[in-house]
Amino acid sequence: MSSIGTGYDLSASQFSPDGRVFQVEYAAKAVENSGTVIGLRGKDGVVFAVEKLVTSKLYEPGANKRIFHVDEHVGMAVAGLISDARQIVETARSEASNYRSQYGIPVPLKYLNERVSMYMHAYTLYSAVRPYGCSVVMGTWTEHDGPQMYMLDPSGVAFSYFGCAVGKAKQAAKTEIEKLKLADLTVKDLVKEAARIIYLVHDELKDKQFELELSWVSAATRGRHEMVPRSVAQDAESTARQALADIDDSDADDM
Amino acid sequence: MAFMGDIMNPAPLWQNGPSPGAFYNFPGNSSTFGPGNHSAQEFRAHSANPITTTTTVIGLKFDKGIVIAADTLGSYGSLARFRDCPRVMKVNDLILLGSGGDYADFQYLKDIIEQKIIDEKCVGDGLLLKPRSLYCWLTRVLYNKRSKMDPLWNNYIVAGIQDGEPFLGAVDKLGTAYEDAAIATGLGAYMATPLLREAVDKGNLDEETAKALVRKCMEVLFYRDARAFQRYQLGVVTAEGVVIDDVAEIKHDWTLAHMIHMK
Amino acid sequence: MAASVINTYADPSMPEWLSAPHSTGTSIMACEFNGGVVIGADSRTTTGAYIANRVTDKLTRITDHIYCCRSGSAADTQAMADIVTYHLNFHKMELGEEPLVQTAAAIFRELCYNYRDSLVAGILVAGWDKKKGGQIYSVPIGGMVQRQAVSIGGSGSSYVYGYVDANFKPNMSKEEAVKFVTNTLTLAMLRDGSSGGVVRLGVITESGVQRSVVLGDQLPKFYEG
Amino acid sequence: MFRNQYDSDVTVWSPQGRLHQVEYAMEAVKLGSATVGLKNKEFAVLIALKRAVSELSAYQKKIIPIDEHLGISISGLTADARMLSRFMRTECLNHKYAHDAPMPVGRLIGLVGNKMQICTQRYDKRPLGVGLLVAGYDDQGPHIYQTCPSANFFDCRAMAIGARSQSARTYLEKHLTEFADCELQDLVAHGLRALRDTLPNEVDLNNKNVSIAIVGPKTPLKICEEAELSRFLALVEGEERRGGASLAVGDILPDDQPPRDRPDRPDRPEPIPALKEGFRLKISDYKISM
Repeated sequence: MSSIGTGYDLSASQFSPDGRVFQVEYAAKAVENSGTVIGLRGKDGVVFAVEKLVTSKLYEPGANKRIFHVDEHVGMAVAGLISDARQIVETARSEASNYRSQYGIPVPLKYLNERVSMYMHAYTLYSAVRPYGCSVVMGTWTEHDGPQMYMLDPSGVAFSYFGCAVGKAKQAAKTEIEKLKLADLTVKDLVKEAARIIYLVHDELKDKQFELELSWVSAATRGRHEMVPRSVAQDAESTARQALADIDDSDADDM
Repeated sequence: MAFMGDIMNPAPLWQNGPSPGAFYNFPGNSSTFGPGNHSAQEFRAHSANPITTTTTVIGLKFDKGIVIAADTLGSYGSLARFRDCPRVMKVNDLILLGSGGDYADFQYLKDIIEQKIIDEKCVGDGLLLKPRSLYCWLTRVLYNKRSKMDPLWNNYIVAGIQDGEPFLGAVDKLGTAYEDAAIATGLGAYMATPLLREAVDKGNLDEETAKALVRKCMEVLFYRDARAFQRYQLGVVTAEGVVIDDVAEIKHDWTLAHMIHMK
Repeated sequence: MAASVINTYADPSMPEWLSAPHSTGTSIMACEFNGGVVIGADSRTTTGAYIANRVTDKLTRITDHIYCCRSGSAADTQAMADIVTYHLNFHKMELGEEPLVQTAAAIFRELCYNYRDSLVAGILVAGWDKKKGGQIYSVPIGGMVQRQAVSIGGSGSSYVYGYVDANFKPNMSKEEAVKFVTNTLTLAMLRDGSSGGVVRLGVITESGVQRSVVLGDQLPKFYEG
Repeated sequence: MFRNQYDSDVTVWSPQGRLHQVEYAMEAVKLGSATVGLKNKEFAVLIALKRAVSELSAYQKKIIPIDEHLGISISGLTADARMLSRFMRTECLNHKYAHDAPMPVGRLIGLVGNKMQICTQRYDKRPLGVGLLVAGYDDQGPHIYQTCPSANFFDCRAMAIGARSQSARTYLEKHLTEFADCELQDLVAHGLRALRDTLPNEVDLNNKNVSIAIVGPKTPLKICEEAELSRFLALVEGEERRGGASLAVGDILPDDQPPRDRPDRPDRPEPIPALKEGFRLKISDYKISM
């Protein structure tokens, strides 16, 4: 980044001479420092997995979550500054709630995504505020439209995905996701894959402790976004650990 | 028309204190605290009467829970217009809510309560709204609305399990609230309450007896309330959760007619 | 001005029928059948006893697949239909697909409920969408909403509840439904002085709407003794 | 003037994706004296070390009662804490007015977090320079929460914040498994030991410079007064102390902040809590902290 220090990168309301808005790019950096978040959209639903880095033993295990419910049928996994992300969650919740009260039906994800992206984008336009330091992934499943998933950037840009990853190890995670035949997999399979990927991309040297958070929304949950039940999650985690151990073994053999 | 501003903005409860309902962001409140700046133009003649109405709702406490019942008729004056107006509502695993009176107002409040429950599920801390909390909240909402001369034209019965114990309370359109072991609104207050109280006073009501008694009351009301209907909902809340039965039909008995000698 | 409104309600010497809510001079109906819905209405608009328009169209387009049958004040219901149309067009743009009938009904309900003390409007929202097929929602004065398989409204409806209850069958064919609606409206128009003229019809299916009219002299004949 | 060009406003992201103003606000928490919070299966306890600004002043209050079921202990800018406590009190009262039940602790903290976030994102505001430990009791049992100026908050089993609180955290981590099942007395004793570890060798806890708050089932928040304080203090009196305060002040990082070096501040003295009777520091030593 050659423009660092030239003074064109101090405000979201200022372009650099080569046409970039650096403040937005810097905000995206904050996201890249966070634990990895992946979203997988399969045949019958969407699965979220989060590598929640635990910075102190004193925290209550399982608390301080990074996966949120936005409405009964919509889940949101977040990467980046958690306090910023909570505002996005709040915004999404009130959008979903307003839609329900106005139209009497659950908000379509497409519409919700549009509204939340607009909100995030608004924070990239003015010098008086800073862009949000978080990316969020939203997912749902409905009888009519099947599974859907969107990922939103600090820039306010959002795309629909089959599989997406964001955070520290997004590159490695993406490579793994690309190997999956997502359209053929059910959420039951996806939970295992998601757990495996998170365990695989976790950097034990840099970040010691982490908790795996898993949630899904699918035909089997009747379109409700839920945390993956403990037994299923534990199953997926032990499979993931086993897979990791196998890789280590084979590495050792190669030597 | 200065006096109308006063109607819209009730006077503070004490000097420089809050006005009724200023504490909390209740539905139908403007979000601002204290006296607002409503102009006279904003004033509307508020609901002078209910339109599509429903009649009695009954609630009865038994040893381990509460049973409540209400028929499904929405009357338009004396016209039996809508025959499928369910008004016994599951709020969550702890609460059943029954409503009588204006059906549009009930639908309005039902949407808000449902959103309240969704909000709570979204928080995801596993805490459930308790019946006493809903009862209190309803009292505030109804009292607030009536203070703005725009009452919700309903009677509500809140039934539920509060910290393991059965809870039964009623709130009317003015925000008057009371708890009792047996509650019936509308014409039922005159005809069902005595039957229910009699059973309550005897004590030791179990679920089956309570249900049978409530069914009996629905039958009596069907005979004697001109706005009653033969199809009704019956719901039970216990520590095990909330069950609302499929719409049941009253079996009427007209053999009494033979007692009258026809000339 | 507002004071007079209050006094209407406060004055105990006023006869009740003056201040009572009323749907003025209309017979409207909507009925589900196996491929969609049939909607129908009479065509009379009255000012007191005078017929201001004898060929009114009370079936109003909201979107290509959603119509409403209007009863009550013409000004109120026209304004509401325009507002809902605006809303749904906007919503369609945002959503990129056809709005649901339920959505239309929810907006009508919202208007009806929030302004229940100033609007005189009883509306049937009927249409077809790909989620639930043909649907009818009744939004009467007071602002409630109820889905119904068959629904009637307006002052004429009071005379034909019995006919509807006796003759409605679920899953009728289109022809049966059209005949049923025409008969019902004819009967209502015969007994309600504020309804009359022609029967205007609309058949809404997946392929859109098909409008037709049965002229006053071609209506089915019933006992007129 | 500035340490770098990206640390002037809270609305400016650094090229590394950091918010320096927020990080500096986090430093303010370390200027306050230490406070410890911990819980067993039934009770949540706050223990705070109080300072007196001068010989003529009273000891600064560290624990603020919010509601019958909830209290906070503060470290950092007291005035900012007062603003937050007022907000929390209002929310608790409103909740009680509308729902006839005490505000669930976690939900209150959620509101506080969202309120604090607003001022980390606007040019015309600054982050609140205060950290809170919240002890509360609700239907789900006792809670200890920690809130930060970054608007982040954590549900904790035990926690310590404030000057030299790392030593206390070390103690808490070491004994973490014992807390859940121990008696209330022992819990308080653990808290006192943790707090004592933040003190320099020549200073000890006494019933003037310690505050204890307890909340639990059928136990409305109680802030212990002198007699009871002395009883608790007696629990740990005369024990051998673990090598005094370590000088490490490194605070825990929120997990969404990149690792960074501890900002060195040779120009700023470590704030030292009020000392034993008859020995106080000069006011000038305190000009930066509260």
